[in-house]
Amino acid sequence: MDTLLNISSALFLLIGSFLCVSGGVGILRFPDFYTRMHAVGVTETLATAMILIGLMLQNPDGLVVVKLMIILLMTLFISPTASHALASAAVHNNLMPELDKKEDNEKETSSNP
Amino acid sequence: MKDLFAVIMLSGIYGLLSASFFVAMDAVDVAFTEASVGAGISTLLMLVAITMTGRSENPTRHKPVLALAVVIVTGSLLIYGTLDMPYFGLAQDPVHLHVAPRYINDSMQEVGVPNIVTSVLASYRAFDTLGEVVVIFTAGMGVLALLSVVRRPGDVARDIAKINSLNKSMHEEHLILRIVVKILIPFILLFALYVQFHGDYGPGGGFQAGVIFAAAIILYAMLFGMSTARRVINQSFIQLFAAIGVLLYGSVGVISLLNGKNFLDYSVLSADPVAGQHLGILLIELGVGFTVASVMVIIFFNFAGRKNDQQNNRE
Amino acid sequence: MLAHLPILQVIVPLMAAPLCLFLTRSRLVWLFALIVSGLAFLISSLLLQQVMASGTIIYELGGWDAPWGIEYRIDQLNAFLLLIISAVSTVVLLAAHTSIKQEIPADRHTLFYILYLLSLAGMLGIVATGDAFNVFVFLEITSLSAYALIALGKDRRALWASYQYLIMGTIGATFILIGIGLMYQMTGTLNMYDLSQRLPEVAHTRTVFTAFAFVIVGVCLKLALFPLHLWLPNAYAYAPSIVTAFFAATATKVAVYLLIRFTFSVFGLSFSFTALPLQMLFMVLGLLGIFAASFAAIYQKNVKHLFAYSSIAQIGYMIVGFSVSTTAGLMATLLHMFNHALMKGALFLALAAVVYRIGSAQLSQFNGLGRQMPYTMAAIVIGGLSLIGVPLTVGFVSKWYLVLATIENGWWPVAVLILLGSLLAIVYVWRIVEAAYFKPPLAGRESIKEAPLSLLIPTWTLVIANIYFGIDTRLSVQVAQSAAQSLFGVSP
Amino acid sequence: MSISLETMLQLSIIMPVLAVVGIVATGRKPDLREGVTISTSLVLLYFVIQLYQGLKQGESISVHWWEILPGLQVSFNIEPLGMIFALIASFLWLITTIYAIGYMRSHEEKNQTRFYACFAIAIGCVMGIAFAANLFTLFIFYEVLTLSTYPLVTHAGTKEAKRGGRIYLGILLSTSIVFFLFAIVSTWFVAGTLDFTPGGVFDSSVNLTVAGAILVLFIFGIGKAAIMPFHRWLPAAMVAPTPVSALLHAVAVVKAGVFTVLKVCVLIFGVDLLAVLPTTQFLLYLAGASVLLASLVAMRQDNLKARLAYSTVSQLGYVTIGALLATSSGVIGSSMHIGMHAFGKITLFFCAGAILVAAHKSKISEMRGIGLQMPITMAAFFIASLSIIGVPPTGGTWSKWFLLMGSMETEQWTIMIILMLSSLLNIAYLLPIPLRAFFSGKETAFAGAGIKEAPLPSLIALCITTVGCVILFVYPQPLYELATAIAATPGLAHGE
Amino acid sequence: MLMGLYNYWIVVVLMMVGFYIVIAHGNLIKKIVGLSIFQTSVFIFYISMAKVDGGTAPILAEGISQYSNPLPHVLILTAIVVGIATTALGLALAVRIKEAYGSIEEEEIQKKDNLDC
Repeated sequence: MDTLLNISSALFLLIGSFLCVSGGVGILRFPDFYTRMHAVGVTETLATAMILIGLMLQNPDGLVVVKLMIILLMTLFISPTASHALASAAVHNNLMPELDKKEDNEKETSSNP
Repeated sequence: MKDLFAVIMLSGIYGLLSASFFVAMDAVDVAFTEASVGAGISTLLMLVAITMTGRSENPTRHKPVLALAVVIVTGSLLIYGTLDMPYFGLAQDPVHLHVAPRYINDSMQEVGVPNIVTSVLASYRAFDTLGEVVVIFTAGMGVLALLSVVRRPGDVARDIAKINSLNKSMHEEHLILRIVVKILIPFILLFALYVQFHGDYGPGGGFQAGVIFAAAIILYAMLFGMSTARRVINQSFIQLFAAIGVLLYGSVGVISLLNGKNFLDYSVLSADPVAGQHLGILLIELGVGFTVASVMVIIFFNFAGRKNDQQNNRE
Repeated sequence: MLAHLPILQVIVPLMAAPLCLFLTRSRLVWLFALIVSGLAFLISSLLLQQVMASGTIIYELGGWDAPWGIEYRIDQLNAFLLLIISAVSTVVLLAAHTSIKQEIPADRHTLFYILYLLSLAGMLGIVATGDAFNVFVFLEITSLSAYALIALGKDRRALWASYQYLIMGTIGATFILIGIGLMYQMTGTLNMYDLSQRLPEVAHTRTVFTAFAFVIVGVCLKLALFPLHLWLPNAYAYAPSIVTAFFAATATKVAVYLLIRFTFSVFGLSFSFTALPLQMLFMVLGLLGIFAASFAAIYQKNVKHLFAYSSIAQIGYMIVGFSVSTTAGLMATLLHMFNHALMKGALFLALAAVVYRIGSAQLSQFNGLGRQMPYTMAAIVIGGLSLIGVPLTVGFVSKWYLVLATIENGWWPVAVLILLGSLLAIVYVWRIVEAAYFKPPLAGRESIKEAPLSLLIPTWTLVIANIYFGIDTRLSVQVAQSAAQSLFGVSP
Repeated sequence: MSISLETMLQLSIIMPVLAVVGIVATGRKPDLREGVTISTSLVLLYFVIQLYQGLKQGESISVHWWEILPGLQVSFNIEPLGMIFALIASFLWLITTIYAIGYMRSHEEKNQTRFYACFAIAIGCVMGIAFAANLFTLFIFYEVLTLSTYPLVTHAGTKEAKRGGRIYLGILLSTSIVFFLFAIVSTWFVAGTLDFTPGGVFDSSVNLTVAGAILVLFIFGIGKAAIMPFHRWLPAAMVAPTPVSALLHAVAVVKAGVFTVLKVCVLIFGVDLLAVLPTTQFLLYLAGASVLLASLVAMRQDNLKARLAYSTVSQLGYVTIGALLATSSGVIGSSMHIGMHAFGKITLFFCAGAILVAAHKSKISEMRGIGLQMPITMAAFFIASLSIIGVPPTGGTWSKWFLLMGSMETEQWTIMIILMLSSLLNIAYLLPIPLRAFFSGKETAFAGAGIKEAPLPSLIALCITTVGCVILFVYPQPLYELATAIAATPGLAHGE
Repeated sequence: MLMGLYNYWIVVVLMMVGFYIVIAHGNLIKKIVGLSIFQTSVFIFYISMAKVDGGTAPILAEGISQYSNPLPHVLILTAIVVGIATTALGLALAVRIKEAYGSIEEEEIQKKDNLDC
């Protein structure tokens, strides 16, 4: 029984760490602010959830699991709000996302040849 | 790094990294405090400060060679000093042989608290912690002396007027944040109380609890505006609360003084000495929690209050 | 209660500070602070008697014995310092109420008294404690309250001076923290007495040498020894006069005490004077301090700057006395600490009276004050004379022992330099006297009348103390002698 | 009255200082204030004479006040040298007060209360110096004397007064702190005690170079003795009103300096050690040089008071030479010279003051033919200058006589020549003034119109001191006995 | 040899970085950041002193024999609080200086000061 638990927790931990790494790479590679924030969003929610579940499976009994559960609940609450706050602050400081600019200048070039 | 905002963010990350470093070095209590105080409050205060003092830093024209020289000299003296140091992590360093063994072996019998750091912090070297609480209290009073804005009688009225006008505009802008925060704050306060009373068994204690408690209030003040926060948390009461914390700590010592024992000797607090230690530690942790929470709140309210004052003067 | 005197000495002002918040009117807070300071003075005099009668008093805090818990170890040296600090603070507090009315906005008065009591408690804590880390904690309490107090000054430059003091002070305190850490690493204990037992075995290691260097540099920064004194003149000049009076008379003395405590009690005499060429280093720095600071004092336009620079010069005297490293030399330093506290206390309180009446301490404003404020100017003249070291004043006593110590040690050129140094004191004291007594009063200044009694009484108590202890030196000489001998391990 | 001599000794020091309280209290009413000063000086004189009688019967009177530093007490005792100085000072205090009343009233000087108060303090210090039993007490009163005379010197409060005061205090305080204090501390360190002991305090084993260095420090340290490099404060103090310069020159300050030099040489070093010290010769030549140079400078001074000041510098050189000759007759000569010079110089100053008050003239060139209008003053001036020069009918002869004897005994021919030469110079710069005043030609007749004699109290004081000069010649016994008593101390066994 | 003291050299490097920032940079806020780095590195020095190989956090639990040394942890708890107190006061001063002088650059403040006196 515990070998199954070990395998699954190892699996979860692996996935969680892979997501973290991809998030990190994402931050470096993505061009502008919003895409980077997306990468952070991924690690913030999914990766931590995976790691936490993996940890829970390590020793399923006892108080530790309850604590981890609360932590999981909290992160699920906090990280999306955090990224939302980040995005709204960016918009507030009128940092326009990269994407629109490309379409606009195509429109401009086409509208005034 | 010309942009101070980036500098402060990086210093916050540096604080968090050092907290994680402390965890790796088995210093869990310190990591907890470093994370909450070093990474949390100091970054917050710096951010509030730069909103008032400007974000950019004009470049330094001259290359400070003298400073470099002084730094290199001090550095080399330090490196010279490290050559004879006992190696890192060896069990028979003098540090672990002289005073520490008694704490590790006897603290369970003498103080009866599993978390040795709390037992040393609150009982063996309780006077240090008293000094520290007074340091925090001094910082609070210092910031009050520097930044406190004279509360003219008209302020309260102006606050109420502000709340109604501000509420509408703030509402749509921070809708999501306000809702989430409304849900979160009780949990944060609960967690603060948990940390406060859990100090004996795991990492935690008065400082961390106080900071978390203050963080909750600061979060509320940031999102619901200073005027509502000021009406919820009355300023002069908070100052008294800080004083009560220090006095609570001191009076625990004075009680043991009155009962004939030396200052801060808890064994006198109840019939059985170990139970006395428990009670004593609980009380002084509470005192510490009060003072730290109220001083952090005082500091933030004064910083933010100063910003409002500047805006009102500008209008 | 008598057994608990050492801890009461620190706890009374410490607990009184938060209590001030509960009192409303500033006059009530002032009275409360005055009573507390008076109580501290009473306790320190009782302590001194106890120590002189029964030798060192040891008081374990929390009931835990020495290296595990924190202990207070009061010997002649501590008791002497405690007496100086609490006496000066009581007298300065007497004058505080009227003086801060002019210089600090009304809503800050309660905060002023709280910070004042905290810095008093901090200083008493530093001097009384026998634990190295505890020194750092109380050092921080004093410094933090000092930064805030200095920043209360009216002039905007007080803020900048306080900021510089904060940066230099924190660097100094952190150096001391590094030093204590290194010492702890090599010996495993924080208690000073325990350190002095365990350091000799590891004394040859480079780490202990670095620890010694860092602690000395940290303390010298706090001491405002010559090269590291840049923060002192501005901090003392732009702070409120009462704050300057209090810190000029006590803060530097506490730092000198720390220097003596670390070199003699913790590192031990033999190590301190062989590891670093401390004797030569301090003698040169002391003399440089005397001459450079005195020259600077001569050319100052602001009288507070003038006396701040003269404080640096007087600290130079103490360090030269310290560098002689004989019982007589140390006794001269201890005596000069006591005497300098009286001198500077009197001078700066008199300045507070002048600032109360004129609003500024510029030398040009002093014209014709001799007739308009006779008592205040008389106090400044007597304080100046005792600064120079004229007989029947307290300055003469310390100058006598300083010269005697240097001659006994065979350093007669140093003795000559010390005496030349006090010549410079004549020049800058006489600039004030000539401005006050010979120049006619400025145009709009005819209506100045004498300072109020509440400022004059404290000033003149210190002036009379200046003269009294210049005549009846039994107390100061006896205590200084026994302290010096106990530090040198000579049975008194 | 049954007051024991000890209390009398203490009272003689405390009384002038108490008088200050009386003077300040009666500040408003000048007559009452002058009454207090005169009565105190009379009582003081009475005490000093009683003490003198006590000394003559050979009683040793000494008093200990309290111990300032362990091993250093403030204590007093009576010995012949101190007695001479005290006698002169107390007597002349009375005379100067009488003179000052006349001078101050007619010259309408402002804040006279401060003048009399500081004067009384100065006299108190002089008594303290005279009766000091050890160098430490002497140093205390020496410093207080400097400080109490500073307000007198800067009495006028004008710019020149400030500059004069600055030089006065600068030199006196700096020499006393740098040299004198250093010398005292080294004596205390080398000899172990500071008490004045006949025959010297240094035991025979002291190495000579150190003792010599200490001697040099002492001589330079005692700025009040106005030895050449440190004499500039004396002419600078001329800015003060005449009674003050009279006080400075004849009664207190200068006499204290010279008295200290003598006391140090006789009672700290002891005459036989002095003779053998390497630096004594050099100091002798220095004193000789200051005598000659000061007289030369005095000749060129047109302002009467400046001339008298430089003459004082040279006269003080005499006493220092006497002290350093290290023979009994040398010591006798110098101690007598203290008395003679006091009376002679004070009379000259009184005359200068009288001329200033009556004729408002201070330049010597303007004083031609003034003798016709002010016969008494100029006659007094003449007699006093005779005493300074050392011509028979006046007391000055005795001291010059013994000084010459002393220099001959020790075969100091150069010193003897210097003494003779300077007497000649004295004549050159002193006698022309009275002669020109009486026997000048006709062209000055109109200049003196409308000048009448000086005010009465000044005149009385003037005559008393002139008579004093003459008496000292006719009846020098008390002074001589005291002087020989000093010389008779064991140190001088080989003397006569 | 190298590995044994590696920790302390890192601490020294951090210390010197913080020290350099405090001395070299003119901006007041940057000085305070430098100060906090300087102090944090001292904390790391104390904690790395306390670590014992194979020891766990100083919380008594059955079955564990080797604990790290709790004393430096207590000291550092105090030092952190002292650090934050100094930072708070420094920032308050910086804000007041900005209000009074209008700038938080050392040169400008110095210039304005020289103008005044």
